[in-house]
Amino acid sequence: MENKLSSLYKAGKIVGGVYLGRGQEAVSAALGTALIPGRDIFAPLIRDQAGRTGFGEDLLDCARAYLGSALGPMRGRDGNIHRGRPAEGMLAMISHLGAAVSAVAGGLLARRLQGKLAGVVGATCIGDGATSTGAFHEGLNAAAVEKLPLVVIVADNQFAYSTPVTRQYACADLLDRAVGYGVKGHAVDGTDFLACAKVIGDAVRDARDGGGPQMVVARLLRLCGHGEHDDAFYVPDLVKAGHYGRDCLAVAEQQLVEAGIMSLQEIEAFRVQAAEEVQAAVAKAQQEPLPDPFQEEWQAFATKRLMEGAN
Amino acid sequence: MENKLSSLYKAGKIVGGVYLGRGQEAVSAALGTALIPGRDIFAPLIRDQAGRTGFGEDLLDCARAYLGSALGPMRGRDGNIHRGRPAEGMLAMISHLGAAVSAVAGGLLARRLQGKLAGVVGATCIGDGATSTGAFHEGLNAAAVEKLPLVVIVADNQFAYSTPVTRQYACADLLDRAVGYGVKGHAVDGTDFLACAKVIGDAVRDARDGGGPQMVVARLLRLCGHGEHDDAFYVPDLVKAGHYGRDCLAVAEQQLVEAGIMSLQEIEAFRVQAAEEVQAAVAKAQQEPLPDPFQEEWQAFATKRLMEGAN
Amino acid sequence: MAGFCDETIDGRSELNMSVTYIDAIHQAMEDLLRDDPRVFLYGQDISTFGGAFKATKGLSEMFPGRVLDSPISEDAMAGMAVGAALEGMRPIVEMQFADFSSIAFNQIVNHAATHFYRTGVAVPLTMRLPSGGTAGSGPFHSQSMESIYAHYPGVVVVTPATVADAYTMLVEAVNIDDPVIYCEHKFLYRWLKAKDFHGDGLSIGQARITRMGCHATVVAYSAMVHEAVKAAERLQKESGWEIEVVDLRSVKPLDIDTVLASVARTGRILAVGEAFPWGGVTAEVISRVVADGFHLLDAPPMRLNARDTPVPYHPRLWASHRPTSESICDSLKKLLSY
Amino acid sequence: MAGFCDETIDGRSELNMSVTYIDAIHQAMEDLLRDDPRVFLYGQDISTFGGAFKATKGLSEMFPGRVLDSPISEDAMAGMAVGAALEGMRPIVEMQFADFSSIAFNQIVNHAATHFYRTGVAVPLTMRLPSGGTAGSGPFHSQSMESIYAHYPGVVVVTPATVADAYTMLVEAVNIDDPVIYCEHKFLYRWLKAKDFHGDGLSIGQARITRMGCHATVVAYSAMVHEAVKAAERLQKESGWEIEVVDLRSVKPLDIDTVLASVARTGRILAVGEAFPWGGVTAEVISRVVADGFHLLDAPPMRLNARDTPVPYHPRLWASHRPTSESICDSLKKLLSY
Ligand SMILES: Cc1ncc(C[n+]2csc(CCOP(=O)(O)OP(=O)(O)O)c2C)c(N)n1
Ligand SMILES: Cc1ncc(C[n+]2csc(CCOP(=O)(O)OP(=O)(O)O)c2C)c(N)n1
Ligand SMILES: [Mg+2]
Ligand SMILES: [Mg+2]
Repeated sequence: MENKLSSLYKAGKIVGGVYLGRGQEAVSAALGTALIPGRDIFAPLIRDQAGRTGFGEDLLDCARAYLGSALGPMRGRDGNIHRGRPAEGMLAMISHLGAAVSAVAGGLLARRLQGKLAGVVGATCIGDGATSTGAFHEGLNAAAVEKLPLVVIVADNQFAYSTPVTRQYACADLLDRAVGYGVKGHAVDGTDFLACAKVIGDAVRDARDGGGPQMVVARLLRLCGHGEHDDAFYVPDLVKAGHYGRDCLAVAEQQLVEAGIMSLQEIEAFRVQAAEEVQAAVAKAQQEPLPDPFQEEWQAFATKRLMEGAN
Repeated sequence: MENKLSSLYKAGKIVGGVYLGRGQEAVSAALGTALIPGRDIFAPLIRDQAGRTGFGEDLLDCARAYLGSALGPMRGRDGNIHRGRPAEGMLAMISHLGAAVSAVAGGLLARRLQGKLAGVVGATCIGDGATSTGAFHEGLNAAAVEKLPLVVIVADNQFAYSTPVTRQYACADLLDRAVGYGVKGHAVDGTDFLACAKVIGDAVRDARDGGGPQMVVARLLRLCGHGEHDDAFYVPDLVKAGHYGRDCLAVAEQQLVEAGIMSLQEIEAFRVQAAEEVQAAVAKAQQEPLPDPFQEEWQAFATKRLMEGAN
Repeated sequence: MAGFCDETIDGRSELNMSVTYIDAIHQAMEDLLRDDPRVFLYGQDISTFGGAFKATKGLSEMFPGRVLDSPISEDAMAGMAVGAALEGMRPIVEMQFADFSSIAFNQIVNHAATHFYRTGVAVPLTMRLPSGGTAGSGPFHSQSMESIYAHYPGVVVVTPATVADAYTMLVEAVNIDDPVIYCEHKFLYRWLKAKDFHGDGLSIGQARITRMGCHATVVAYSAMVHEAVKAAERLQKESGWEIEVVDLRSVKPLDIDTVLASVARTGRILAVGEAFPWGGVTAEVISRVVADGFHLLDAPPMRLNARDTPVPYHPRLWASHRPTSESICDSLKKLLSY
Repeated sequence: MAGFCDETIDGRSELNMSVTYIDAIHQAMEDLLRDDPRVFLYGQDISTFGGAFKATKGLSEMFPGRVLDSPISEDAMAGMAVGAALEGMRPIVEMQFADFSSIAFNQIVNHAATHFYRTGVAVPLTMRLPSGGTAGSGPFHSQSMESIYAHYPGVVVVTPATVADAYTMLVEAVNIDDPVIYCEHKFLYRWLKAKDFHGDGLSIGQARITRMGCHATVVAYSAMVHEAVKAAERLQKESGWEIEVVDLRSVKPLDIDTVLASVARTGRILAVGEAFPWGGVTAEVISRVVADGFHLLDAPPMRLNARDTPVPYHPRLWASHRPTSESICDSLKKLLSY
């Protein structure tokens, strides 16, 4: 639980993001902390800073990716939200939405073939918009056929970039899709931190226990633009003022205090600690060398002897 | 109704097919005859000889395509089941399954933009296997968002080539997908001709009356191999002996006689007539010239001035 | 075809250079929508939001019901366009980035591109692909896919390099009966400026001599035309070399005649492209030139492409990944010294 | 690299020519499954049915649970392979036809191909693409997509032309850490026969001199190697010309050194490919040859590709669409008479 909080707060404080997870921290943190680093597979999406931290990502990875450090896993070759440590179970997303669903499923299939699937979960997050991709459909369906322990968290934040859900899907609720894939569906209010922890925790446990793929639909609102360049003028004031317009971080704070899990002082201490850790990571990354085109290998093959001119 | 019968029987008698519609004639004929040639848009699939005929396709088109005549719409450039007359509302399928769904939707969108959508329906058929394609998902979803009068007939014939539905989808019934797209679902026993005529007729009428996309799932069994090269050894005898193993043509015959719609003599007369028409088409196509590479234009652009060297 | 390059990039803009490359794209769509009831726009976030690059800004208000936001479904977007084109419309589809057209690949190359040959019925659709690299865009928002589409029979692939071409070629694309892949370069969107949209009357399939010269020919297209011109100017200033720059304008069809005529004058050719180095436009240009103009050459023909890795994210890497005026200069010096 | 072509096509088969090209593919998978627990197969209809071309026949019984039927979901098939490869497996994906890999295009070129460069973590998957034309297969069951994939950084693209290569290159492909597109030619499946699977020790990235000669070089790959050899034999018989035939074996990486060495001997080059004519392997070969071996050439280099239309369905049209030994002969005569 402290883990959850910590990731939650760190997420709220992270700097420099181009694509922010504002409004989605509760969902993301709940997922990240329900997963087991070193065992599970996790493919975060653009708004999953909280989940990354919860899954144990070093803040330095984030700072390095955003600041373009030559160190760190991406070495300036790919940036920010695309970062990952695939060898350690955290996939490095490509931009093409939906592509991660089958990749996580494939990772789980591998575990099954290796006889190492017991107690393992693979998870990925996806937006309302990305449910319209063929990749999402093919990936989830294939995972369902294989009955793999895949958890797909659909963050239905009412918009895909500027496109409202009325232009994205025609079903009453994305949860209605679960039955069509033969996967278990879970609904949750994405602004309610404790509910997220419970529902997503349940879904992850169901998958871990052999219940096959799980689909969680979290209802919420993106509390920022699509990217930092976007002022989200297209989000109606009425929507912002509605239930899902509330800040899940504030909700979480209140919930934790009311439940007696943490005091306001403890929360503030966490916040300060998280801010310091972020500062430290940023400061370190800032002093690191930038990528140097003359040092760069410019080599897309892992197999050295295949480099042109190598034979 | 006579129209329906005629197409049904012609379909049962067509020669030379590589991909046959055996077991699916009732579904296909019911659709083809529920559509209005010259007004509706129809994208038949590989097992839709009956539907094509019902939609008014000249048997000569079929004979020419199969026999490779240089005349006819495809001129030897593309063959058999890929034939079509897109300018007249019958699309010419590409092999890539699912691709027709969005194309039909696009045709309907065009009609809407032209103010000519009233009373129009677009229909396509798809197999259980092809529901696993991203193209199916994206196309149906986009059509649902636009509330287009699209009718998708899913012929769930229990196999995709050799792959049983247990390896194709994990939902209890493909009909469960309808709700996830926000489209109306209809179930029908695909071996029951009168039921097909009614249910598919209803779906087409619903779409025509502004009810938005419709999805009909017809349960049946492919009564032949995937193609003529395939003896379908993988279909268990028990399945063949089951309810869906019955021949929908025989069922239809019995239904028509019992209902007093046609007598056995009338049916036999139809059969003979259909066989004669098929014979005539085949005979004509056989005497026609084959495509000649030296006469061939070898030109993929419709715009003549873009031909290389033309400027 | 006289010299034609009274446009300018960033920093060198003059007062009367008031319209940009993206203005031209916007204006072309506005004019098309106004003049031709068959035209409509389909793409992600293109209505109220005006598109990721604001190319369609305001058009949904001006033409209600004809600028439609699509779901995130590139395959369906292209498929819908195929179906609409068959029913008499002239759809313009905006891909949010060229890179995402990989999802529409099948519909483009197998459905749209084959249709006329197979059936005799044309598929007049236009796909707008915001293409090419900009600093910090990384591997999935920087791609140049013209070579992929041009490989397939039945698609026209255009790569406007000037404000006027951005305008005229989009209008022309929509009026052509074939599917057109319109590769618009994101780097040029706001940096390339001109006085107006007036072109020089060339049509798709005709290359342009952007800059005349006699010592070597650079064949380029899209943003690389400007890098080539810069390189040519520098070489002229520095060492008096006169470099001719040919702007292909469309890479399919490819106007090899204009290229050959230029090589006949200069005897030397460098083909420059921003795409990946294996295959593609530069290979096609060079292999056609040597097939038909071998005797014209005084030196081995050269190519300059991006490097054979994904487009890197960091601006410092990116700047060394694609050809620039500097690397074009270097290549030209080698070519001239042969 | 000595001459190596003791294989034969249809009609000319001898008694001891008992293994076919598809047998080699089958045997390679059997051996891989037996020897390497990381290997598994995923594809449509590949288990009980044994695959559309029976390449995997019997393997699901021999290796229970390791030969899996997939849904009709090429994007997911490739994506699953990416994920499985990242978790230490060596997946072999069978596309039912190369043409359907267009659906997996994004996963291949943007996910698998970029992964090592972006993250430093390799994606060792193999995609089997039943490629190329056969009579009556038409526009969607005949395509040669090697040029499309080779354009992208990070994928290896191999195009075996012999029974032994079909075997050894598949084994090698699976053992390479990079994603490999294995283009197997459907025309060769049952018509190409050999005594056994034994190769000559070449590895991926090395071309082969299939037939030695001194008057001209034909560079080919896959089925076209056999058309080239036939053409060479005919020219030798008819007019005494000695044609050297180079089999590229892999089109990426491309062994341009072997090609250049051949051109150094012959002074003339014809590049032959079955794919569409714009861009592609032949363009890449020619433009590299002229860049590095311009001075070696006694005649303009030539290319011969399929025609610039979709692959036609009717056998009579198809036979004129792709290069054949006859059209290669014609081209060679032109090349030799320069
Ligand atoms: C296949 C594909 N098409 C288009 C895009 C461009 N794009 C990036 S994010 C985005 C909106 C995503 O919306 P949603 O899935 O709802 O996630 P959210 O941003 O709301 O979290 C779009 C269209 C993309 N990344 N991939
Ligand atoms: C995208 C794609 N992948 C693979 C194929 C090859 N293929 C042709 S028909 C078929 C089986 C189709 O099964 P289903 O959709 O159930 O239709 P049915 O044949 O049973 O009528 C397959 C795999 C294809 N045509 N398109
Ligand atoms: Mg969203
Ligand atoms: Mg089926």
